[in-house]
Amino acid sequence: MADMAATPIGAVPAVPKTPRSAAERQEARVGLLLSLPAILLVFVFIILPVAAVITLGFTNFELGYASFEFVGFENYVELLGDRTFMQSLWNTGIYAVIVTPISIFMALGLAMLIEAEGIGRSFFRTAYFLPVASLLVAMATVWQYLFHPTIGPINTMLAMIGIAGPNWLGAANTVLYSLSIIGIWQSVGFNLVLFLAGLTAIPRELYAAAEVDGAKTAWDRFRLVTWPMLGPTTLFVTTISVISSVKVFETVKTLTEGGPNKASEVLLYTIYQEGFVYLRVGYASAMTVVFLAILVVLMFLQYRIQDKQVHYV
Amino acid sequence: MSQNAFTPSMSLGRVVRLSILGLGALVFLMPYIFMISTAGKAQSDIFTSSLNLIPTHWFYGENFAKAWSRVHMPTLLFNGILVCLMILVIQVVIAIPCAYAMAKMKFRAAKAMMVLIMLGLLVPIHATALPLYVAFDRAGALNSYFSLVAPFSISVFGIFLFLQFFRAMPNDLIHAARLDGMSEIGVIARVIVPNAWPAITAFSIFSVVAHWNDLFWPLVVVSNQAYATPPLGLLYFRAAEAGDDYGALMAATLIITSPLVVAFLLAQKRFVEGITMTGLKG
Amino acid sequence: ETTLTVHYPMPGFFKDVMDTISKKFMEENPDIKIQFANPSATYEEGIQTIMRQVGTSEMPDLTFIGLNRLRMANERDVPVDLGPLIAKEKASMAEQGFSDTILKLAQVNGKQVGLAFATSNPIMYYNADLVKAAGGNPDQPPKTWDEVIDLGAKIKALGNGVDSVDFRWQGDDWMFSALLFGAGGTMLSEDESTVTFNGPEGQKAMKVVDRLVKEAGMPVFTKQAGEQAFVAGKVGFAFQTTGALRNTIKNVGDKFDLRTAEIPLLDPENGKLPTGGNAVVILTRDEAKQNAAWKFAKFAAGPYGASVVVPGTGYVPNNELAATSPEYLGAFYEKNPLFQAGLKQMPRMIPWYAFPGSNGVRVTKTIVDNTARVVEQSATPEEALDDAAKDVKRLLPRS
Amino acid sequence: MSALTLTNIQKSFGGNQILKSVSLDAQPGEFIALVGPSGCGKSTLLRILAGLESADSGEIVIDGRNVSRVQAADRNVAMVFQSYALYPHLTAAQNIAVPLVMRRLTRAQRIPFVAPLMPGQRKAVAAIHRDVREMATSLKIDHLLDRKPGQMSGGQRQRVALARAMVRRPAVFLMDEPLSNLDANLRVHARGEIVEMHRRASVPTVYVTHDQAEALSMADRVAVMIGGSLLQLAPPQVIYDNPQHVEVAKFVGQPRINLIASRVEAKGAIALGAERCVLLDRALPVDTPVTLGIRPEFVRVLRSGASGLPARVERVEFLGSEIIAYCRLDAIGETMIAKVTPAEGAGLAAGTAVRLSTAAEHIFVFGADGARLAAAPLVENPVREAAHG
Amino acid sequence: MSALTLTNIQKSFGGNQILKSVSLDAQPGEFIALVGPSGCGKSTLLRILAGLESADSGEIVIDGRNVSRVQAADRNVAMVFQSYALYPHLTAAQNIAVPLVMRRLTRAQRIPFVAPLMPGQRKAVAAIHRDVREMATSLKIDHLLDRKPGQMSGGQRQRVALARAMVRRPAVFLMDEPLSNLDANLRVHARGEIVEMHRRASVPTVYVTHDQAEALSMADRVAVMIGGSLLQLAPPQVIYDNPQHVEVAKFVGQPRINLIASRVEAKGAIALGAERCVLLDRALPVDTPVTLGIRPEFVRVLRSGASGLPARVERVEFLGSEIIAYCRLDAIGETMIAKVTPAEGAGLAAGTAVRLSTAAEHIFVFGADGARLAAAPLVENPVREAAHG
Ligand SMILES: Nc1ncnc2c1ncn2[C@@H]1O[C@H](COP(=O)(O)OP(=O)(O)OP(=O)(O)O)[C@@H](O)[C@H]1O
Ligand SMILES: Nc1ncnc2c1ncn2[C@@H]1O[C@H](COP(=O)(O)OP(=O)(O)OP(=O)(O)O)[C@@H](O)[C@H]1O
Ligand SMILES: O=P(O)(O)OC[C@H](O)CO
Ligand SMILES: [Mg+2]
Ligand SMILES: [Mg+2]
Repeated sequence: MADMAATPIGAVPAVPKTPRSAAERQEARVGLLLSLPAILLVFVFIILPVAAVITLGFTNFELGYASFEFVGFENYVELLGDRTFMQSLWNTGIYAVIVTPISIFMALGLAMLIEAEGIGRSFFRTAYFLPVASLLVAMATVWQYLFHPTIGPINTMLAMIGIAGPNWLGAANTVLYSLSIIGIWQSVGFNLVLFLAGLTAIPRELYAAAEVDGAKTAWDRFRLVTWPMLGPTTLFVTTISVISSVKVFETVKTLTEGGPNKASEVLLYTIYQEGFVYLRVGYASAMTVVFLAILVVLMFLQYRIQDKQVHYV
Repeated sequence: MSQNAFTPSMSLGRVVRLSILGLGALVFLMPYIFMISTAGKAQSDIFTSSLNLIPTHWFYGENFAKAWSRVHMPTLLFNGILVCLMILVIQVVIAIPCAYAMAKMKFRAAKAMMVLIMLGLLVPIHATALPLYVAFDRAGALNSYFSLVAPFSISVFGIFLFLQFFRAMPNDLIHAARLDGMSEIGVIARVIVPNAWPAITAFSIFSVVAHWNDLFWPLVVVSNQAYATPPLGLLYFRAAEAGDDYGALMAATLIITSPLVVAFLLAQKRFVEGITMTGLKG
Repeated sequence: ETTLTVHYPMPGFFKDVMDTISKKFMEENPDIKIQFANPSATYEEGIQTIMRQVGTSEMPDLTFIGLNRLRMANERDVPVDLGPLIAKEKASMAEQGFSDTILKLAQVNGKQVGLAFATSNPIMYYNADLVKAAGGNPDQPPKTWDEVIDLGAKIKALGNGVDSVDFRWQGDDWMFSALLFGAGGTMLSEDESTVTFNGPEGQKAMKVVDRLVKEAGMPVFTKQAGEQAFVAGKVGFAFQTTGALRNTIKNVGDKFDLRTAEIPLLDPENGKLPTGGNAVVILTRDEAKQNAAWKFAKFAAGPYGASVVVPGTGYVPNNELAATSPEYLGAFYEKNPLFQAGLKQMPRMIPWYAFPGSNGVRVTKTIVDNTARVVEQSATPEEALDDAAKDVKRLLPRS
Repeated sequence: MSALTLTNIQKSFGGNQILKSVSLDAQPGEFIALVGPSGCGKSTLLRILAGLESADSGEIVIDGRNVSRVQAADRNVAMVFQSYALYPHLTAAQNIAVPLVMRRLTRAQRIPFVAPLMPGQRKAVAAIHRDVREMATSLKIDHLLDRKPGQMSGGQRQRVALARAMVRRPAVFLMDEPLSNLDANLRVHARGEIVEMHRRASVPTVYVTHDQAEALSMADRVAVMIGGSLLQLAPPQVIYDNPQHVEVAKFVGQPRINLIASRVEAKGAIALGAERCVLLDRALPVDTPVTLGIRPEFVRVLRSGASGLPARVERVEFLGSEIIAYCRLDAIGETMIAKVTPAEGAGLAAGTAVRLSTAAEHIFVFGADGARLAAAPLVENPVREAAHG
Repeated sequence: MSALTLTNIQKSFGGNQILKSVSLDAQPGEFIALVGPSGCGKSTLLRILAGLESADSGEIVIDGRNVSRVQAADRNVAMVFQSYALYPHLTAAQNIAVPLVMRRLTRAQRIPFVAPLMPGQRKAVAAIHRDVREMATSLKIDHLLDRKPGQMSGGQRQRVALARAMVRRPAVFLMDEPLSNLDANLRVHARGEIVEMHRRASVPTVYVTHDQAEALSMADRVAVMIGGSLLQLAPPQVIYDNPQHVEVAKFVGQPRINLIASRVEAKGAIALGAERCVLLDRALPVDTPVTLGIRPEFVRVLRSGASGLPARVERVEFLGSEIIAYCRLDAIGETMIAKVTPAEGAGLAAGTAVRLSTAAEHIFVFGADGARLAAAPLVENPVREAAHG
């Protein structure tokens, strides 16, 4: 059995083929076993409760009453004519449209400045991250004061340069923008850290190549290298940002309670209000279902659009 | 951005850059500056028409003493640490094997898992709080560490993060471990975890920050003060009708926030590394 | 030994009060132990916590419910009827200061659902320094809304970021009630079948809000913003609950000369005022516990409780004995003139109106939202009231 | 008895057949090099052998035991990976100890903190320490034992990986391009070390590489795999001097063998350029296309004279001890590569007109299917003389 | 006039002097290979040349213009990076177009969407398209123009990188180990392509590599850099046949040159083993330590006879067209490497006793500082005969 052990090309002996080898089945079994706890927990703490919410959406259940009835799509029909709900849908949209892009681009800009700067990196990183770690219950008070129309530092400073500051949280036409500012303040740090990580992963050689290729200004290099190379990071950041801005709740609850005159009603707050204050759990559940459906569609669209443009291999 | 070879050490660009960063940091820290300043003021000093950050009367002692005595701070901090730690440990212990299996093993459920994870990312706890509350009540589990921890035992975000990280780990390393005689659990415990510290740190920061500050869920499931978490404790300084006890509130906030800041400062280097290696990078 | 779990809202106000009362109570009743559940930040959060907990093992034995939410709680059959318990000791109840008027504050459709614990009425706070600067006499505070508006306009004219008035219309319909009841109006008709708050009294009431904005330049404050501006010395008059008095005093310190006075009434003769505050409600269905709970309820709502609540907060006594007896608060009022405004208004207090049906809370929200339109000047008082009436009509139970 | 036998191993990935019935055997202590171009399935075969991948069909027998259904951890094979796959968080000593720890200690004996209390643990651990140190000494890495992989150079890492694989005396030793991450000088050096180590351990070894120089210089037998099939398995000299397939000839040898298309003429004679030079043992129909293969070192470059194929130098590569001349044949326009000594090549430059010749016994003939055709120099024919020039 | 002149370039990184006053010049159209071991500063020098790094001192003149203070983007140098540094999000065509777009279009003409409205934009873009296609055709990558780098093989990427660098006809062409990511076969092939391309473009080129075979085969002149100093700059043959420094001799040549320690004897004679063989041109004090260098291809392996240094074969490597024998000298215990043809090496095996000899004219002598010492074969001496065997 020496040198001609090699079988001729193409000669395929008829060996019975095992359907899916034992080893593969073993691997599949172990894989499933390892993810089983996670699957179970997802089921118990996410799938089941969501199913319960969907079911409740078809009932007239109210907190405090022992029994409830199934009412079919009545809640959904009511939703269609609910001005508050429509208003809060609109407000949430506006809020997300403001907060998402600004917090992303601001974070990107800051990340690039920090990355370019040798000193104080960890200071800046911490300073901008701090809002992420803030306790909103307490911070609400602070923002309330900062935004105070007459004695607040912001308007006081504006007054010093001769500008009459707006009634930030008090007026219907500014309240959403003021909440957006807080939203941006809260999320920039989170995005910033993600971008910083993304930036460090860009190969230095690409910048060298860009310089040699004649990209003279920082802007040229940004367009040629930074922005496209950050694609996947941006996709991730956008996903997280959209989700979290659509989920805005705590600032509204603690600062404006949806007011004045519904000018800052947002989806999650409306749901909360219906479910926990008006105690109409059935109706709130129907709203929740709509809310989740919107999120799912948004995410699906976003991935469809962005994913292709972002991964280059 | 590559450092241009011809810029002297303190160029105009650098001055501009530093000023933007510094100014930005100041703006971002403004609420905190106000908070620190308020924590040192007497109640009547806080809302005045003049902007002074330095307290006229040095009230730090009083406010911190109040923050400390009005609520049982040690209990709050202990509960906060215990709950966050339990959540973190369970999340990591559950998420790592799952992410490992999804990243490195072939099995059919993996695709479906991915969809579940994306869905899981979208569902806020606010949406499912009520069914969960009812379930916990039926199980007689309200007012317990269990009820505070259980809903967060699964972190889809964590699975997502670890998944990206593990995908980047070389297959050969795992093959070598198998050849060396390790079981899959052995591979996870002896190879994956020791090399996933940056990712674990990154995830820990996100997880701890979120749960340390969470007010919503503890409010739902905890009525017994023995299980109160730090944000619940803060409620004692708030009066909806006519102004909070601001000085004490800020002092309490400082006490409660500082462990997080310290933790972040300690972990931030690994934190950034962690995300760098999770494939979220460019 | 019995252990009672007690839940209460707004710990910022009530923590110290509750601690003092429970300590004293346990001293007097060594066989009963009081333990507190986690308090809730607001009345709303308090009631939703209770609603959630009804029927669960977590339900506390006693709670404190905002007076305007008693009706809603009762509809869900949450509170224990205290009628039989009162009937048993009818005589001694009056002796302890629980007059019929006071018992009425916590009755729903004739059922005694609780005992009023802390009661309030709306008063006028003012900044004597600003009044003086604007040419007014701080010792002769305005008695009518016209005077308020007049002086307010002058204060506003002082400039330097000074505002005239902070009328606390946000949150609920309480302050609107103050104007409406003050004009002799009612929310609904006697039989609760028609909306009446848009009648002539209501129009007059809303007109005041409109004029405060138009003529006195009242800005659109959020609740906290108004509070902060007033204590900073930047607002001339603040109209809100007397319950906020203690905190306001603390927040003002010696920045300016804080004074209080009775709130102007559109109908000085027959005008009434809504009663704010909360009542202690027994939740436990356990007989043995109910007895202990009843003891505690009486103690908290009784003269001793009042003597702790009043100085600690600013609420008016919910107990006639406490108000008059030197043993309790007699001397206190003499030494603290700021607290007297609320006391003087006590005879005008009527229950804070609670709407029937399951949409009660939403009704109040509707009224607030429409008031907001007037304050923002995006609707005339008539429009706002009519819209509110229309909406409220829909929200009332169809009979 | 063979130490290792693979029989008819097949493997497909999603419809693509990557391994087409591969059979192979190794004698005890034999060193087999598995070579082939990138993507031909070498790693796949090795991974199937190790149990890291499962074959669709076929059988694997190690030391007389059929291990086809046995999982990787139980096969007692050791493997050195291209990337070394050292555990980055462990020191060299700990890395080397892993396979021993996993095999010799019970589960209880491995629990941190508690383990030392287990009976027999101390002794077992001491034995492991001893074996690790011994292994390290023999590979001259005992001074590195406390370093982590991040603190070692490529060559040092490679030695630690070897040590980890060797320390447990496996039944079969597999290496997947262990030298490809090293730089040229280090590679030559490491080659010697591996051969040396193999000689001492004398464990049957399958060594995957795509560097033919490595395969030729190290192996007892070389297996050439192309496109999922094993084309030839033979000692290095046989592979080089007697390739059985045109792909084998093409793959082995640097610079690459010259291949010239030709056709069978009358009586099985075949011409190179205009001159007939070899005669097939078994006559094929006239005009059957064939390919002639001539290794560059057998191409002689003549500056003058009339014999040989006329050509023009296109490019000359100086490599120090030798010179490679790329010459275009005037007649057929194909490039012939010649490898000559500096002395022979002195003065050659692009554009020089030359004549190329070779000895007919150095010409290989391959059929249209690539298989080698037996042939003999056309001795009786004057053409041969001419070719000698 | 030189096309490129570097004068006394110095560079330190945090106290470490990486470049110690390097000077170098290139004639128009010249191809200079810069070789040296890893970490010797090759890339640093290249980056300084490109303007990506600034020198601490020294001057750079390109085409008569002093560019020492000019930004990279304005130097008109092109560079091919080791990792190719292609923009992963752009297609091959777009990658190649970048340098043209950056140079030929104004800022306004580059704004997305608006650009087509700018005057002259269409024409400029069309010209760029044309140039890109032309370049691609000449490098045979026109079929890849629509692919992104992720969809290309290493060799294809490398050609795109070349095209990007070449397309704008730079004043100087810099390449930093462009072939090191390719596998052996592809590397040899790509070598030819680069040389070919260079010949056509005839732009002065500095080519960094640590592979001496590449340097010798491709360059007009080779610059050997060791530890931040340029030790020799000369044509390949000179570098190989006449190294001026022991490090140069060591770095160039595969297998590595044999170095044997020796001492100066009376009258400047030097012995190899027991036999004196060369005579220094300039006599040094007796006992001065020197090093003798003998290239493996000049070591002759004798199976019998009494002359030559007795040695024992330790290991034999078969490389197809040649055989490398590692032999340990009996007398001094050092290893000598011999490179012989298969015919000469037939029958050599580990353990064989042999005698090694060399012609004295192939012996280099280096002083203690590494510098080459001029020496001549000891002709009058019988030793030489003996050495000749
Ligand atoms: N898990 C897999 N799924 C699909 N195709 C695969 C998989 N693993 C390998 N292949 C394919 O099988 C073929 C053989 O791969 P293999 O890694 O065995 O090649 P190789 O000979 O080791 O090549 P190299 O020299 O580049 O390492 C390749 O075409 C590869 O793309
Ligand atoms: N930015 C830097 N900071 C500090 N040291 C550096 C820097 N760049 C290079 N060096 C050091 O300078 C020395 C020369 O580096 P260089 O990259 O020029 O080497 P090289 O010859 O190109 O090596 P290789 O063949 O490995 O690419 C190295 O020791 C390196 O560590
Ligand atoms: O604080 P109270 O109980 O007086 O409540 C009064 C109203 O809620 C004020 O809007
Ligand atoms: Mg491979
Ligand atoms: Mg380099």
